[in-house]
Parts: sequence; C-alpha cells; structure tokens
Amino acid sequence: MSSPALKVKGLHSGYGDIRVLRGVDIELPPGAVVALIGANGAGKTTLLRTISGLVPASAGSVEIGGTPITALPSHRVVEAGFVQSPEGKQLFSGMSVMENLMVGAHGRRAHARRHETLEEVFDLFPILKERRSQIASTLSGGQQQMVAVGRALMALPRVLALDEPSLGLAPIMVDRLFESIARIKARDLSILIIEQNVFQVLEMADYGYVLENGQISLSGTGPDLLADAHLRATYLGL
Amino acid sequence: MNAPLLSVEAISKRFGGLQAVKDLSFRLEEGEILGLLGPNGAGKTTAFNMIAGFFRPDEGRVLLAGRNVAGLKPWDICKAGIGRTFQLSKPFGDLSVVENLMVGGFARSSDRRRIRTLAEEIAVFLGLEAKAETEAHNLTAFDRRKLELGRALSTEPRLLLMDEVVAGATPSEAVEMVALVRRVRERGVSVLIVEHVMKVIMALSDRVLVMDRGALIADGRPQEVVTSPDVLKAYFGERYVVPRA
Amino acid sequence: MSVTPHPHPVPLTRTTSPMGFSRGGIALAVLSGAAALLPLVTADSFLIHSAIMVLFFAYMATSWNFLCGYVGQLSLGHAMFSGVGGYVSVLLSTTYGVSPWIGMLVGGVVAAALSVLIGYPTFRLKGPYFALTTIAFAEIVRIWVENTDSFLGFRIKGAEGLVVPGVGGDSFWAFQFSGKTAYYYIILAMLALAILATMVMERSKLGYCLKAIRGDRDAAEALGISPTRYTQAAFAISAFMTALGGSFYAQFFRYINPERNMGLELSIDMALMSIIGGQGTPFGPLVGALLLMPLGEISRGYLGGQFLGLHLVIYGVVLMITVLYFPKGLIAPITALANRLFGRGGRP
Amino acid sequence: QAPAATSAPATISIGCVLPLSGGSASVGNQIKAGTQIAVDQINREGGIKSMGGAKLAVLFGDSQSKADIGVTETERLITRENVAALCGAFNSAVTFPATEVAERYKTPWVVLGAVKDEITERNFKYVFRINNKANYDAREQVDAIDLLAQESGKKPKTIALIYEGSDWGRSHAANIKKFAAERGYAVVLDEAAPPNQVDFSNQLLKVRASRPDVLIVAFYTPDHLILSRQLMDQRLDIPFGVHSVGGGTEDPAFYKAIAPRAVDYYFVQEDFQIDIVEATKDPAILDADKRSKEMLGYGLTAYSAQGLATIYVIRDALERAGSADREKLRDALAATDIAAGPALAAGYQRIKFDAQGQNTFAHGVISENLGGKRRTVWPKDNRLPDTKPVWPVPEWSKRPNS
Amino acid sequence: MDPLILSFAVVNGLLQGGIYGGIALGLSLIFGVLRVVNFAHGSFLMLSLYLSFWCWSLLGMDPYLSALVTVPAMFALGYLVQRVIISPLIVRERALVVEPLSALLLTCGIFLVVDNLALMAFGPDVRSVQLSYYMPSVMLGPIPVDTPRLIAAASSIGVAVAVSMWLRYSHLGRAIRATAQNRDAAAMSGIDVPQVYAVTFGLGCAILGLFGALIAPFIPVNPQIGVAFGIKSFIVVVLGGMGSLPGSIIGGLVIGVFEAVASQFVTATSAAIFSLGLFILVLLVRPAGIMGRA
Ligand SMILES: Nc1ncnc2c1ncn2[C@@H]1O[C@H](COP(=O)(O)OP(=O)(O)OP(=O)(O)O)[C@@H](O)[C@H]1O
Ligand SMILES: Nc1ncnc2c1ncn2[C@@H]1O[C@H](COP(=O)(O)OP(=O)(O)OP(=O)(O)O)[C@@H](O)[C@H]1O
Ligand SMILES: [Mg+2]
Ligand SMILES: [Mg+2]
Repeated sequence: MSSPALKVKGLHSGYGDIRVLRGVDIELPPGAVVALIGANGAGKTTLLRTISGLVPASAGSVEIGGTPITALPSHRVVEAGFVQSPEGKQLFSGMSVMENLMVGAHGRRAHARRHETLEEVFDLFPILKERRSQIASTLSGGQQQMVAVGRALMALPRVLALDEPSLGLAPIMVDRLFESIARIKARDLSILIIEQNVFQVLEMADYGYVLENGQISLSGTGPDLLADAHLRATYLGL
Repeated sequence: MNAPLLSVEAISKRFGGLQAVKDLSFRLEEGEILGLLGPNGAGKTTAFNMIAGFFRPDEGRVLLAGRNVAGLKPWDICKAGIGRTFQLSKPFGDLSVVENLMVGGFARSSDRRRIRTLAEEIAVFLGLEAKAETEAHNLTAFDRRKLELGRALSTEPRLLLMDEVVAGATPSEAVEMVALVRRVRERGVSVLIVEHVMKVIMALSDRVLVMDRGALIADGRPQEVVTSPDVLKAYFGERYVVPRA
Repeated sequence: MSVTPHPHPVPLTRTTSPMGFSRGGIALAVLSGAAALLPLVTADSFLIHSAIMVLFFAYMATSWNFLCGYVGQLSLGHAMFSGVGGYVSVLLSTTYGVSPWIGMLVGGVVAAALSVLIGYPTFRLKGPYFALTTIAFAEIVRIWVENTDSFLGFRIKGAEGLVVPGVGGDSFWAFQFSGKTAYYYIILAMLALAILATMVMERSKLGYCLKAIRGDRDAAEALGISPTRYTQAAFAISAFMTALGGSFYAQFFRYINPERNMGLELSIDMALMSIIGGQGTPFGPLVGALLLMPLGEISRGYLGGQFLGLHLVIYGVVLMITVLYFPKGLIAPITALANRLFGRGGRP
Repeated sequence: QAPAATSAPATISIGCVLPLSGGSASVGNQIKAGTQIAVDQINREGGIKSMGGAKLAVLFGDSQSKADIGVTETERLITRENVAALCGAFNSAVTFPATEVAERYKTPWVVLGAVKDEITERNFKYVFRINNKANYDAREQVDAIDLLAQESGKKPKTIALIYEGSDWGRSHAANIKKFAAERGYAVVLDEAAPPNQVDFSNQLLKVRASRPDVLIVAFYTPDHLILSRQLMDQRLDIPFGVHSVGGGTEDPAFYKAIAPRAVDYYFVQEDFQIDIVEATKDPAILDADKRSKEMLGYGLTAYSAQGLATIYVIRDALERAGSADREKLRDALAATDIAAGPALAAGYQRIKFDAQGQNTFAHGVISENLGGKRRTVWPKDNRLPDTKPVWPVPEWSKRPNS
Repeated sequence: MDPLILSFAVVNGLLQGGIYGGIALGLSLIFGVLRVVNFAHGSFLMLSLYLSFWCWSLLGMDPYLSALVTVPAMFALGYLVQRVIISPLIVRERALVVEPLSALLLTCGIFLVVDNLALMAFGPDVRSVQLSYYMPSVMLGPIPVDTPRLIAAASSIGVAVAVSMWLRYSHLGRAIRATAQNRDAAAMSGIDVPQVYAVTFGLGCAILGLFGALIAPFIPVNPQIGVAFGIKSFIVVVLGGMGSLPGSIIGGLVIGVFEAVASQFVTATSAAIFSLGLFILVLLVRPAGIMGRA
C-alpha cells in the first residue's frame, strides 16, 4: 500500500514559551479530503504553520508521501508537495493577480510547468483570467480567496491545505468555493481543510479530525462526527 | 423611565468602498447582558471599536447614560465608564497578574494602596490568586483571557464590552467563563458581548442582536432570535437550515 | 476546575510589591553604602577619577533609561539635554554669578521645556523614525550653538565652548572643589537618587502606565491611559535628569563644548550603556556603565597606543552579542544569579 | 616602548596625551612618531647626561579628541605612571581642561599643537607652549600678504573666507576678519561649512560670485581634498591665490591624495618650516626626517617636528634641572632659552617663555607651492635664497595641463 | 540673487542629490524587503571606497573598472553579514521575543566594528584615487560641471531604473517583492526567504560597491567617511519613503537642491539646520515619506 500523503506524529510546537500543539497525530490518505475542526485558537492554524516550517516544531515528525520533512525550511516543504492557502488569504496585496499566481509557481518544478498550471487554474476560476492584471487588494473577498487557492495550486501540491477558505465570505460565495474544492478534489490531490462551517465541510470530507487543547480529541468520518454528541454540544451549540 | 445605560444611535463606518457598519442602532439597559452575533465580517468588531472609541463613527451617536461619547479618545471613554476586552488577548507580558490588574486601576485613582487592594480582589475574583505574581506571558491562553477580562474590570466600568471571550476555550473553560461573566454582572457591571459560540450566547444573554453586512437583522430574546429564518440563513448558512428543519 | 467564590478577599503573599521594592532598595542602599566607602579606603586619585567617570556615565544612562528604557523608544538625541544643562548653568554663573547649583535646576527646567516642544510632535513616530527625528533635533541644537556667538546677551561662544573660571580652592556655592572626593560624593548621590527615582517611578502610576504603553499601546489606551501624556511626562523628567548630568560635567571638567556635550556620540553612549546593561530596569544602566567604561579604559590604557579604535570594536562586539543573546541586557543573567543566591525569599 | 628595567640609569617617563583615535587620529600619530624619534635619538646618545645617563620614555594616552577622556588620561599619567612632565594634546578642547589638571598636580605640561589663546593666559605656572597662539596664525597670513604685496607692488583688495564651522575654523576666521579690517582688506565672503562635506560646489559658487582677490581657507584634510579638487575642476581663478592655514594642507596624506597641479601656488601657513631639511645642517633633524620616512612613509611634518621639538625642550630642561623632580623641572622649563639644535625643528629662531609660559619667539612659516615643492616665502628670515614667490598666481588657463 | 548663479545652484543640487540618492538606494532596498534599518550603511560605503582605492593603488586598476571587483565583493560581504549576523535575529523576531529596534542596534554594532577595524587596518590617513587621465569638465554655459560627479549622478538614476525593472520583471525580483510584501505567504509559496533576504542584503551592498567605484574619483576615503554619507542616506531615504527606490532618488534630489539653493542665501551651516528642519517637517506631515505608502 502506498504511504499516506501526509502523516503527522506527536507534533509539539508553540510561540516562545506559549505551547500550542501538544502531540498532534494526523494522517491523510492519498486523494482524500480531510477536515480539521476545532474552536478558535485551538491551534489549527498553528498546526499548518508548523508543518510548513514557519513555526519550529519542538517534537514530533511530519512526512509527505513517506518522506520526512520535519525541520525542513518552508520552501523545501513546498517543494516536497505540501502547500497551503493560508488563513486570512495573505495575498501579496500590492501585486497583480497574475503576479500572485506566478509567485506561487516559484519552485523549480512548478516554474517549469507554470503555463499549463495557469491554464488549469483559470479553468477552475475563470473570473481570475478576466481580472489577471487587477491589483490583488482591490478584489472582492471571494475573488481574493480564489487567488489564494489558485496561488497554492500553482505550486503543484501533493497535499493542499486550505485554512478557513470561507472566512469572510458571503454564504453564496462559500457555496461556490466548496463547489470548486469538489472539482479540485477530482484531480489527484489530497486536501486538508480547516473550516468553521462545520456542517458543510464534514459533508464533503472523507474524514475529519477535531483539535482541542492542542491535541486531537476526536476523529472519524464526516457523518460519524456530525452524529457525535460531544461535537454537537461543543461546536454547534445544539 | 430614565435613559438606558448605552444607547447607540445610527452609527455608520466605511472603510474605503466598504460599508462595514450601516445605521446601527440599539440600546442596552443597566444590568443587562446583551449578545451581539453575526457572520464573519458582519461588522461586529467595527461596531464594538466605535463604541470603545478606537474608531470615530462616520455618523451617529453613542450615548452612555445620556452623554455622547462618540469620538472621544479611548482613554476618555474608559474614564467615562466603558471597559473592553480584545479579540486577541493583549496582556502586558512583562508585568505580573496583579500588576496587570493595577494598570487598569490607575485609570480611576492614583492611590497605590487602594489600587493594589482592588487588583488583589479582582485576582481572587478571577480565580487567579495562585498566579497573582506570575508574569503574564507565562499564563495559559485561557488564563490570559480571564486576565484580559479582569483588567477591564479593574477600571471599574459601568459597561463592559467583550469580544469573543471564550474563543479558544475548552468546553469546561467556557462554562467557567460563562459563570465569571454572570458574576461580573452581579458586580453591577452591564455587558455587551460579541461571540460566535452559540452555547455561550444562549446561556448568558438576556437579549441578542444579530448583525449582517453592517446592519442589524434581528433583536430579541435568544431563543426567538436563533429560530428566526433570517438569522438561520444569514448566520448558519442554508445547509444548516435543512437538518434543523 | 470550578470556581470557588471568595466572600472576603484573601490577602496575597506579597513579593514584588513592598518586598521587591525593599529588595531593590536594599540593593541600592548596599551598593551606594559600599561606594561611599571608596574615598575612605583609597587615596588613589586616578581610581577616584575613574570612578567618577563610571558614575557619571551610569547617571547619564540612567537618565536616558527613565524614558527610553520604559517606553521602548530609542532616543539618539539625549545629548542635547546634557548640553542645555551644561550651557545654562555655566552661562548663568558666568553672566550673573548664579550658583551652578541653581543654574543646574534652571538648566533642567529648560531641558524639560525643550523636551515638551520636541516630544509633542515626535511621539507618534515609531522605531527608526523616532530615533532619526531625535538625532535631527539634537543636531539642529548643536549646529545652532556651534554657530552662535551670543544669544539674549549670553556669550555662547559657538564651537569654542565655555570655560568655567576657577575660583581657586573649595567653594560649595560655586560648585568647585580642589580634591576629587567632593565630586565623587555628588555624582554618587545623583546616581543613587536617579536610580531611586527610577524605582519609585516603576512602582508609581507613571511606571505602570509606561510599561503598559510599551506592552501594548491599544490595550493601554483602553485602560484609560493617554500614551502621549505619560510618555511626555517621562520625557520631561528624563530630560531634566540628563540636564543635571550635563551641569555636573561642566563643573567637574570646567569646560564644555557643543561637539562633546551635545554630540551624537554622547547620545549613542548613553543609549548603548542602557541597552547593553538592560533597559527598562533600574540597575541595568549602571551595569552597562560598569562594564563598558572600564573596558574602554583598559583597552585605551594598554592597547590604545597600538591598535587605534580597538575599544570601539570591543563595544560593537559586546553590543552585537547582547542584542543576539541577551535581548534583555546583561542585567538579566545577573538578577537571575542574584535570585539564585539570595532569592527565593518570599516566593511561594 | 616599555622602559628597560635596568638598575643603573633610571628611566624618566614623559606623558603625552594625543588624539590617537577618532577624528584627529592622523595628527596624533604624527606627533607620536616625532616624540618617539626624539626619545630614541636622545637615549642613543646617552640619555640625560646630568642625571647619569638616565633614559627617557614616553607614555601615551589616547584622548580620542574628547575633553573628559583626555583629562582621565592625564590623571592616569600623573598619578599612576608618575610622569615627570606631560605634553600634548593637540586639540584645544582637550588641552584646556587637561592642563588644568596638570597645574593642580604641579606637573609641567608642554603644550603641543593646541593654539587656543587662553591656554597661556591663565597665570598658570606649569603650562608652557612652544607653538603659536591662534591669533598669531591669522596675523601671519595677513603679514605674508602684506609682504608679498610690498615686494611686488601688487596689492590685493578683497578676501573671501571659507572655513570649517567648528572651533578652529571659526576662531581663525574671526581673527582674520580682525586683522583684515586693521590692514584695509575687504572681506567679501565669510562662509562656514559643517565638517565632512562631500561637495563644495555650493560654496565655490558663492566664491565665484564674490570675486575675491585672495581666498583664505581653513579645513581638515578630507574637506580640503574635495575643496581643492573642485577648485581645480571648476577652474576658479583667485588672482592672489589660495591661502590655507594648516589643517589639510599640512598633512602629507593630503599631498599624496591629490594631483600636484591642484595645489600649485597654494600658500600654506603652518607651525613648521616645510623646507627645514634644506635649510638646516642639524644632524638630529636630518636623521629625524629619515626616521620619519621609515615610520610614516613621509618626511618630517609640522606635527612630527613639533613632537620632536617638544621632547628636546623637555630634555634641555632635564639636563639643566639635573633631576626629574617636577618642581625643579618646572623651574628649569621656565628658564628655557634655546637658540640652536633640534628643539628648533619647527623653524623658530629661539625658544624662551614669558611669564605665562608662552614662547615669545613662536612663529609660523608660510610656504608657496612652486613647481611641485613647497618653498618658504614668509618670514623673510626663513626664506631660502633660491625661492622666488609667484605673485599674483597664474590663471588656470595659463597653467600647463599635466 | 543672480538667477544665473541660482540656476547653477540647482544644477549642483541635482548632481549632488542624485549621488545621495544613488548611495541611499541600498539602504532603502534593504529596509523595504527586510525591515532592517542598516545603521552600517555608511560603513559599507567606506569599505567599497577602500576597495576601489586598493584596486587602483595596488593593481593599477582604473577606479571605474574597479567596480568589477567592488560590486561582487560587496555583494558577498552583504550576503554573509545577513546570513551570519542578522538572520539569527530575524528567526527570533518571528517568534516575537525581540523588539524590532534590535535590528537597528545590531547594525549599530556592525557599524562600530567595521569602522574601527578599518581604522586599525588602514590607519587614519586620508587616501584618494587619482584618475590617470584628465576628464574635462562639461561646460554649462560659463560654469564647468565636474564630469565624474555627472557620471555618478546619472548612474544613480540608471541603477534605480535598472533595479526597479529587475525587481518588476525578473523571476527573482518578483520573489523579492513578494517576500517584502508578506514574508510568510512568500515562504508558503516555496520562496526560500532566508536566501531572498541574503540576496537582497547582498544586492543593497553591491549597489554601494558600484557607487564606491563611481565616487572614488572625487571622494577621498578615510575610516570616518561612512558616517557623513550614512546619516545623509538616512535622511534621504526617510524623506523619499523607506523602501521605495524612486523615493530614494527623489529624496536625494530634494535634499540636494534644497541644500544647494538654501546655501546660496545663508551659510552652509544654517543650510544644514534648514535641511534637518525640512526632514523633521516632512516626517511630521507625511510620516511615510514623499513616495512612501501611508
Ligand atoms: N504569533 C503568535 N504568538 C503568540 N501566540 C500565538 C501566535 N499565533 C497564535 N498564537 C496563539 O496560539 C493559539 C493557537 O492559535 P491558532 O491561530 O493556531 O488557532 P486556530 O485554531 O487556527 O484558531 P482560529 O480558528 O481562530 O483560526 C492561540 O491561543 C493564539 O493566541
Ligand atoms: N481597518 C479596516 N480597513 C478596511 N476594512 C476593514 C477594516 N476593519 C474592518 N474592515 C472590514 O469591515 C468589515 C467588518 O469587519 P469586522 O471586523 O467588524 O467584522 P466582524 O463582524 O467582527 O467579523 P469577525 O466575526 O470575523 O470578527 C469586514 O469586511 C472587514 O474586512
Ligand atoms: Mg486559524
Ligand atoms: Mg471580529
């Protein structure tokens, strides 16, 4: 059997003397969509930043497709195939849409194939093709989110992580975004998705993890989780 | 009847082309806990910041016990009797818990002894007495949130504005926080609370406001509001409505 | 964990407050007591002279620290206040025969007034912008003095500098003493008072407000603190203290000129000693001066002839090491050690 | 060097406070070399004979051009090193307070280089100055103009002044203005510039606009280099030449760094007769010139010569005092009257102090740069027979393009 | 005031201002990308002047040709300084332990070390390159304009344009701009941020290397020369807007012309006071500088 697309074991990290992750274990099978949910401040973003090498891990390991990437610098993590669309979009706000996408294709492998990938991204988000020379900061929130996802796709990821892609989006935009994600899923790609929109995301995910207090407290398939009483009580206020 | 403690009258705020808050009006009575809900980007924090004096409203008035405080500087608003907490908690990391609490006390008085006594009392109130001398940056995330609340209390406000106080808390911590906010009210402080966690809002609020795209779309008792179709649609998304229905 | 309500506030074990204060106070008392013995145990005039230099720079750094260390802004223009203090006291005494003791206070007040003029527009600037603006203000004052021969009837004498005419022999009123011991005790007292002032300030409303502003400006504002007002107050006090130091320098060396007493180099020295020693702490600047002054003296005395500028290279290296490895200054490991040796006392 | 700890002839220490680092480090190091050469020469010839061949040693203190540090170093040299006498400290701002320390400790101090008038106007008993006071420099420049005018019958009328805006330049300019007024020259431009200029175009534009007959300048080396180059590049003609007072133009590094044609016909006032090596037969001076070339890469300069002379003046006093006792040494210094020997390396005819310790025979020497060599033109006594001053100076367009 | 003289003052000001601007380019670039205020900027200029001088005096290289040495050498030096000294601080700052002023203090340490090592190594004497050929001044009406200054001023505009174009259109340039705008997002896009930082620091120093060679024919070098240019560069960059390359040139021209014209009316010392006053005024009215984004 092939090794998991992403495997996180016993990961610890934090900021200065603030400890945020206290032993996180996650596995992403190839081609799967996995949801990660948890309260605000639970450490979801921190997990992604730690995997990306932006926050140093104090213990634990991360593997991509069987290759260990713990403690690699960020750009090597991207080369290894883990790419995220960060929380709050984090566009290069003074640069055009096209430039934002091109920065995404910075790595050697991605750079070589950038023209093909660009066509695919434009297929996925036709509006971006129209607005290719618009300055990113003047786009609407939904469009900005598309740029962020598109930029991540430009790096030819094996594992695509989306951190709260629906944040700040009108529900109708959220629906569209989730449609797009469904289409991305059709490509040979694993997706790790963090969402507040728990219902929607668990419906589309193959599997879900709940992060609480820096540890995984619960995991299971979407429907299982949705049926879980604890989860319903904590996150849905039901 | 005399004037409500807080009366917000048609405040608006634009950021460039974006109308973040539009004609928002509501009242808050003395002793009330009022919840403010709304999807991300609805304008809650912006409204909150206008009341707390961090933004000057483009239009409208904010009356605290009948006195317009809109456009006052944050420190003057604090002295007028409005305390606030921040969405991202911002304790003074180099100072100990008690010292953090004392900073707030200086807003009202220069009497060190009195302030220290008050700070210690609040540390006990928060359940942080064992950590009173701990430097704030060594606190856990949740303790920092409590400290954030206590620091606002130490300015002896009449109204406390709280932005997402339980974000990041575990369920049991949330329970503790809910109890704490109730006891804040028992101290005679009215509360305006912005919160995403429904359970907290439902448990705490006497009344709930719901904002969407800068405007108020609902105002009422918690149970009534969450079952209103408008709110369900705006806040929880259409798919959420289906399983509930 | 559930919440246990406390009907009556439980008194807490105090450690930092009165205890900590007295600990700092004890340290200050012990240190100044020990320092006061120096002239009694040695007649070595060079040693006392060097000690005066250390105390003087420690005093200047402490004055700088009063504002910059506690607000977290880097002023590189403080020498301007030193110059103002020196010039005002000397000019008053040479022109009107006013005692330098009074001139010193007048100089302090003038410096404080100048600080208000400068601080008001400047405090909104952050980081490097603030630092550069303070340099610009100080340079304006320096260049102006260097090129002004007389002003309001005072003979400023431009770049030439001012000489304090000797009265011959001891005169307390004229702030002139034939030996060094008197100067030693004066600067020691000034330093002890400055450190005491810093400790008192730390625990006063002003101190809390400054630390709050440094910690988080927005949060401080929400707690009723107007940043400009408190920063300005600290700036004025710091300028006042610096000016007293400038007056002392003038009386001790009986000569001042704009280049040395208002120049950028003095400002940088004040800042570096504080930062290396530990800004934002009462004793940090003293530690900085105690380390850097003898370092300079030794490398000058023994190596200066051979290697030009070696002591400044050492300064630079010490500064880099401090920034990289002791971001809180050298006082941090020292207090940690002191706590390990004498500490624990009172901590639950 | 460290004094050798031999038993018989004692070693007499002389302290020397100099700016060895910081802005005036170059000057400090030239003086230092001069004093070392003198000490070596004296020791080689058997030390202080009246004291049984006692050897001399110079101990240096680096003032960094700062008053407080200079004072500290003075304290150290007097109380720690127990020096018999002191010299230094080039910068007036350092010398002024440091000599006060020496006076308090009753330790003789021979002033080296510092020109501030008041240094020898305080009724001090232990302070002596061989070289000029500041106002002599200015007077000599005007004297030289007068002399050349009188010799040629061509008298300039207007003077432009540009100078560095700190102590030295400003006080020199003030003195020039005083003498110019007395002697009937009109000052048409009086312009101070902050030190460390990187461009003099603006000042030169003003000079050009004011059309002076004479340009008097006072700048340190880096500024002077830029100024001189731009004067040449912009072909600014000054009929009666550029008259510089020491500073950059007495620094050999200046001449190494500039094309010779840029400084042709420059008049330079300095406390040193630049062609002394040709004028004198004193073997000590000739030897010193040779040693200086080995140590510094160039022959004697105003500064190394003054360093040399100072040590010889102190030696003379030691010989007469027969003791390193400070009091006796002071009395011997006060009775100094030297009319020959390397103590006159700077070009004086005699050294004799007045009651204030000022050498009443001090004078500077003014040279003109002729055919790539600087030749003494003033005072007439110091002018070599083959020197023919060029006055007025040729226009740029008439000079050969090297 | 004679209008002819005044117009020459403006020309002089533009020349000098262009040179100021060119020298300040590296400072602005480094700040724009790394947010590091390089206090040692002037020291690096001093080093490149020395390099150019040694190339001329030891190898007999023409100072303009010595750019072939100074540019790569200064690039390497900048690259190393960033990698070895500054990057540990940036790594730590990300973890929010240090206040941002530490970078300024750190480079202040570099300044002390470099300037005084230069004093120890090269001695205090002033040295200067002399061109072996005669470069006639360009005549502007009756008044000559120094050709080497003209070359340096023109080059600074050329360099500003070239570097801006390179940043705009090249692959690496785009990566540098992206890193400047959002360090984390750049890292998440596969950009090797430490490498970009080191290259940028190197580039900033390489520009200084170029200007070292360009001004060597008319600026003598001694260990203290850096301070004069360093302070001037700060003023220029803050005036123009920190991080903006065109701003750096414009800031230089503004200061240059202002000083030149002002010093025709008052003495140079008063002009210095006025230009510091202008600096303060601009900062107070427009804290982000003339070309900076507020
Ligand atoms: N740069 C930082 N420095 C210090 N603490 C931080 C930093 N970033 C985050 N934290 C803290 O780390 C904890 C986890 O934050 P994180 O952003 O990972 O949570 P999250 O699960 O992504 O929350 P959200 O749903 O709000 O995005 C929080 O307590 C937060 O306050
Ligand atoms: N300083 C600002 N400049 C420009 N736009 C702003 C600014 N602050 C807020 N906004 C915009 O105003 C809108 C309202 O923001 P606000 O922070 O008030 O939302 P919120 O209801 O608090 O959301 P959340 O639940 O995510 O905290 C958003 O679209 C936001 O992007
Ligand atoms: Mg997050
Ligand atoms: Mg909000």
